[in-house]
Amino acid sequence: MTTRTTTGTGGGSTAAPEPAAAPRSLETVGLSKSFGGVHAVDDATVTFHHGKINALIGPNGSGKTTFFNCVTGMIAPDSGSVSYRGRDITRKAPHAIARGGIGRSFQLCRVFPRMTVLENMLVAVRRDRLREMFTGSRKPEEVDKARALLVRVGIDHLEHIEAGNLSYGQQKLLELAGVLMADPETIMLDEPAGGVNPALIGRIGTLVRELNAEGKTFLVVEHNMDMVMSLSDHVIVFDRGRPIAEGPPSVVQSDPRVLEAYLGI
Amino acid sequence: MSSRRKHTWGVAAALSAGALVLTTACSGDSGGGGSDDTIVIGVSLPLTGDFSEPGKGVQRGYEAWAQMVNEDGGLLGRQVELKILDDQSSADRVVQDYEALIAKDQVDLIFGPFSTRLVVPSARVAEEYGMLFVEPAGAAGEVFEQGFENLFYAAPAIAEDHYDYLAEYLLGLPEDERPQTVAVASMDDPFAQGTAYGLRDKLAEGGLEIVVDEVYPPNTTDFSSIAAKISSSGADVVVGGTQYQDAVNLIVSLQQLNYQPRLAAFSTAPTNPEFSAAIGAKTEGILSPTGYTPEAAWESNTDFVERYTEIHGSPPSEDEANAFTTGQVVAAAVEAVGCAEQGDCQQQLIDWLRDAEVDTVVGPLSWDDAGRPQSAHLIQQYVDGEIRIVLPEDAQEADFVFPKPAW
Amino acid sequence: MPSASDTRSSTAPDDTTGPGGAGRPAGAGPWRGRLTTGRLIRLGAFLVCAALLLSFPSMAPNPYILSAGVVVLSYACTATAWNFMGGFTGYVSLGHAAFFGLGAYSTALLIRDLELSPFVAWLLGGVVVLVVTIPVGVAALRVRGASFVIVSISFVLITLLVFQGWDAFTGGSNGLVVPRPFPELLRPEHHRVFFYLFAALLGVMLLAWWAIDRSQFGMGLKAVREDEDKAQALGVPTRNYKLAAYLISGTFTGLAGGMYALWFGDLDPIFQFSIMLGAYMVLMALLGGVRHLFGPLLGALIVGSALEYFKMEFGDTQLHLVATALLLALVVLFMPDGIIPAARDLVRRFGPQQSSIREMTAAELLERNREAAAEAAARTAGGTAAGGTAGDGDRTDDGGTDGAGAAGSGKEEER
Amino acid sequence: MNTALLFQSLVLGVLLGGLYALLAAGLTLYFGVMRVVMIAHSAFLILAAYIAWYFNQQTGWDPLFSLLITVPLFFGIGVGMQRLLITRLRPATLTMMSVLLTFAIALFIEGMIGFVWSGTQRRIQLPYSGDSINFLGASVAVVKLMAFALAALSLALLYLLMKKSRFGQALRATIQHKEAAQLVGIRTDRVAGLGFGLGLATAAIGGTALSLDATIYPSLHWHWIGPLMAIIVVGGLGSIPGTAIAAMVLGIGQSLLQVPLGTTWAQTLFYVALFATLMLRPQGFFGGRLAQRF
Repeated sequence: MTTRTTTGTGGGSTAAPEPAAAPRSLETVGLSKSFGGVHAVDDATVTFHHGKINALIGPNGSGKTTFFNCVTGMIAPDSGSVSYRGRDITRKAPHAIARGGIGRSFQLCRVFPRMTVLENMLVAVRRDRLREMFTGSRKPEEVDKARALLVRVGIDHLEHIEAGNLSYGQQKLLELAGVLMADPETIMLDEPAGGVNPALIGRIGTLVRELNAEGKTFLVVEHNMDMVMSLSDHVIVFDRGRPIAEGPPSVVQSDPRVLEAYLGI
Repeated sequence: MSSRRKHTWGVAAALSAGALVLTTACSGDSGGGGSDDTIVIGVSLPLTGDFSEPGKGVQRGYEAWAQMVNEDGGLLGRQVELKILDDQSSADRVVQDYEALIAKDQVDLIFGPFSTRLVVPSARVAEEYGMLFVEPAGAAGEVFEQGFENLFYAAPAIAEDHYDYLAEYLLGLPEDERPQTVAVASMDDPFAQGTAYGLRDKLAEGGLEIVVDEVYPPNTTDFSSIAAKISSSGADVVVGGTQYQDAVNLIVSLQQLNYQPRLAAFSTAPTNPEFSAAIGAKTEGILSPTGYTPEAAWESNTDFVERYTEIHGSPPSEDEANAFTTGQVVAAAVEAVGCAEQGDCQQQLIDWLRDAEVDTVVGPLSWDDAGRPQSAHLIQQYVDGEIRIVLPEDAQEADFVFPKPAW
Repeated sequence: MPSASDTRSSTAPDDTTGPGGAGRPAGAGPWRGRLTTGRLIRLGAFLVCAALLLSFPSMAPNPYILSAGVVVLSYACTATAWNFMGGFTGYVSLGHAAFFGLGAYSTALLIRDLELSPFVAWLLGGVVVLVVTIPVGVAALRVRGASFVIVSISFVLITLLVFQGWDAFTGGSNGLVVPRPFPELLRPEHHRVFFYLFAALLGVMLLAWWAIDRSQFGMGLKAVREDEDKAQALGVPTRNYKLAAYLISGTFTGLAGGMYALWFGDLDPIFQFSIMLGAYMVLMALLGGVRHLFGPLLGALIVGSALEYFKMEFGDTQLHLVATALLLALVVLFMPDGIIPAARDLVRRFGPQQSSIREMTAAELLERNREAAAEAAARTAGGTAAGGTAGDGDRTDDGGTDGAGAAGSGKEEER
Repeated sequence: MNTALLFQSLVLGVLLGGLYALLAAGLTLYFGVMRVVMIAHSAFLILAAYIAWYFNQQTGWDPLFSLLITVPLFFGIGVGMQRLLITRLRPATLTMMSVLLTFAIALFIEGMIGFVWSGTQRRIQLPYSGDSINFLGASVAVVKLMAFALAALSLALLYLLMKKSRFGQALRATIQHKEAAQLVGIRTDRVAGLGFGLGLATAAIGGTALSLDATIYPSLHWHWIGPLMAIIVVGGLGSIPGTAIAAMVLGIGQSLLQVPLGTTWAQTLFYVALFATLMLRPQGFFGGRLAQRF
């Protein structure tokens, strides 16, 4: 494991809860995944900071999304382990990981296109008791909560539209709201700024910052360097399936290895 | 209430009501089959699907019968008319067909369908409507164990008894000439198995050893493994419970392995006119049971063969003859009882047939209580390239060739 | 945007899975039990349909029509049962005939070998199917999509082989005779009784479908249909949900098969475990509309009548296969959502209370979403975050959206 | 069971496995390029066999010459089918809907064969039908040997095409990662069309090979599709070498099992293998990453 430069406390976010005991967040040890000889993720050991906005950057094809998918259980890693808050979650089913408090978005925004915006939100409602599962899908308090979240991201007026009919930007917002519906502690966003206009990027950035201030840990894969530098507390740089540098944005920005990885292609 | 939801229901309601009406209308319009002085006879046959080929033979037989009856002045002085539906070789359909014929079209009489698999379900419909059910194809023993009281099989013997003369002959041979081992391969079909297992069981009882006993599904096309097994057993006798194409395939596969049995018997296939060409003319000595031969001297048969040949250009085969026999049996009952309609008349027809002996193109037929015919099948053999009756000796057209020449 | 009352209040029953009505005015609380014209029409339509259905036996001019009605109802049962899996999760099973056959054979064998009374055997037959479905479902749902279809077809083929091969137990090609549950009844009476039995079974299934449709479980299943990865990421235990749906679907199909066995009386492997039967189930459900409660029933009515018609018209040729094939291909290519949405759109187009017709076709929308996704640079991909711009206005009507394709190119992600 | 019979069965199994391998290769090719389970594959197989039979019937020439007609014809149909039908389906539901579409095509072909040539079982009668040669004590039918040679030859050609040609490279790239292939400038839609054509061409060859030694009838294709589908899952969806190995193993297995178990039960081998594969190794025994998600 590379030594960490844990100086990120003074980062961009406003009032993160005091990390006195610095609870552990998501960690991977020696995570590897290869596809037919190509090492997409290669012995990646990464620790994310609790209560912070962590950013994962790297050139195209550096394995960020595969890493993401291994962590969230979408892909079973070949070797290595993933733990969350000290508990091993390697090879756990995606829904179990989600229920464990990790929400995620997808690279090319994914919503349920033929369900309404409100229904998209309600999918994330969690019912464990059999009787509850088979009774009506919408309790007033859940609907209210969904509406409140839609108001927060600014698409509440669209709640009865089928999500497939929303604009791409609106879908991005809906996806974020849907993730929030399950009250995750940690939110993983895969390219939240990808394919959206600057105004919306700003809005998403603001939302992330607000949520972080409320105590949510973020893990953001992003290409938009402006966004990464302005938003994140801690940056991890990926190249060829493994982290090559990490630290606060300002430090990482000037790291020669990072420059090499990005410009040396 | 959103408008879309209301529409969903409205549309669903309208469409389903429409479809209901459609169902009723399109199946209700063809009711009533013919005028009062015509006797309408309902039949369901597999004109398409797996059994369609023999099904068409049965159809030709029925049609020939109707044509001849009408030419001769009809039945009870009334013309007969056949109403034939296609059951697509499916049990669901055959039942639906007879239900439609009896309940909707109110036919006066019914004839049986083709294939043992379809006979049992359709006989039940007929029984529950109290109809006489004479059928040309349900030969397997199981058909007669269902307790039907309206069923009569219009052929000389049930499948299990087809090889009786052959079994008798083989077991009657002196010990040192008698074959010792038997290989059996049969299609998984009640009729085919009935014939083969009838012979198998009789030979086994007589002390012969069954060295191969194979069953293959009706869709089998590759017989090389079965042939390999038979060939490797070196059995003296090979018995095939076959229909048509499977026998051809099996024989070709056996020939490919250069297996030479002393005796080879296959059901049904060898009587097919194309059989000889299909296996490359290597037919010499192959045996087959038959319930019918165009050469038979029964009174009605000469007439049948002559007129049938006139219509179709070739003499009838067994399927046609069995269908024709069905017509003859029903006609005999109708003429004797003097009625042909649904209701009490049917029971009278059944009662009359129970004790009757009817002269047909396959000889005089009579039945036991379950409808089993009480005669026996003949054994044919390819002798000098022609298929000839060889057993029993009193009906013999040629001498039985044993052991069989190489193929 | 048009405002209308809300159908999605917690007490209002949700009968269709289609998207709900227009947005409700902000702040409006859930209203309960108010009778509106819409509701009355709906209730009326339902009652008329039910009355038509139940009076069919007395309207049928002869027992044949009645028996045809029983056949159509049994089709409706199987198609509705199929739809528990196919409709909710989008997993197309071509092998449900196997459950039908298993249900039929278990019922018959329980009567024959354990001498149970027919309807006890029927229920136990359902249990047998349930038990068999578990391992099959586990295997079939190990992987997604294609393998599921392959397993489903294979399952019919293997059950056919087993039931043919194991003739000592199943009767093999000799068939199996199921004793009549009501031996004293005449045939027309027998049909009548079974018409109502099938109708009752169908009623139970529709009720179950309706209940699941509006439950959280149903929501999860529909999410699986839309985007399985996404559903998992939101915490839906997709595997268990799919398995549960598969079990329900298989068991209901088995019960329909058992009922059929009691009615029909003769079983033969090649007819019970027939791939065509499974194909008819899919065709019927798809034709009527898999996302709708009454879709499969409607499909069964149409396909059942059509089969009769094909038989009459092309009785002595194989053209009924061709006709079935063409119908299936047309539905798949041009009407994958079935008749109900298609007809509804038509009604709305010419009906009085349409609001606006969505101008974009699904393809355009898809294309647009693709573009938006592909180009990394920020561009005017649609409305701004705050919404309410002109760009949103033209897409805010509440309907006609069934044609919308998969927005976003979801599954193309992945490294 | 004696050794001679065992050896004979082994030889028969190899001959059968060769035909399975060719046909399953086609099936896995469609899946690779389009994620389509092509149920109609075996219906085309039977269609090709019928054309071979009809050709022989009409001209009296050897049915092998019918390949000159069927191969280009089927290739064209395959390309057309992919371009005109499969691409019309929504990407999100492509896998499921394509199954139904190809199922419909299979029914259509079955119905048309029955309509045109009736349901009668057909078999080509060749002068060398009953001939066999002796191979280490096992007799091998000449027709079977020819069918095997045809299959092996075509499979070898397919392999060379995939490995050596530029088109093959593009095809493999498309199978492995469509999006990446697009990025490096491969026109994956065209490649997919040609892949489909190639797949159907295997059906044409397989059908002709089949017609040499088997009876054909319209509904025969159901008999073939089950084993073929099981083979491609066992071999790993999308992997052609995996498919070929699985085909050979299962073909030999079926042939050997027929000796103790009989024809009906031996057929269940394919499905047992299928279920076992899904339980033990869902991605197939020789498959790559493709299979994991389908």
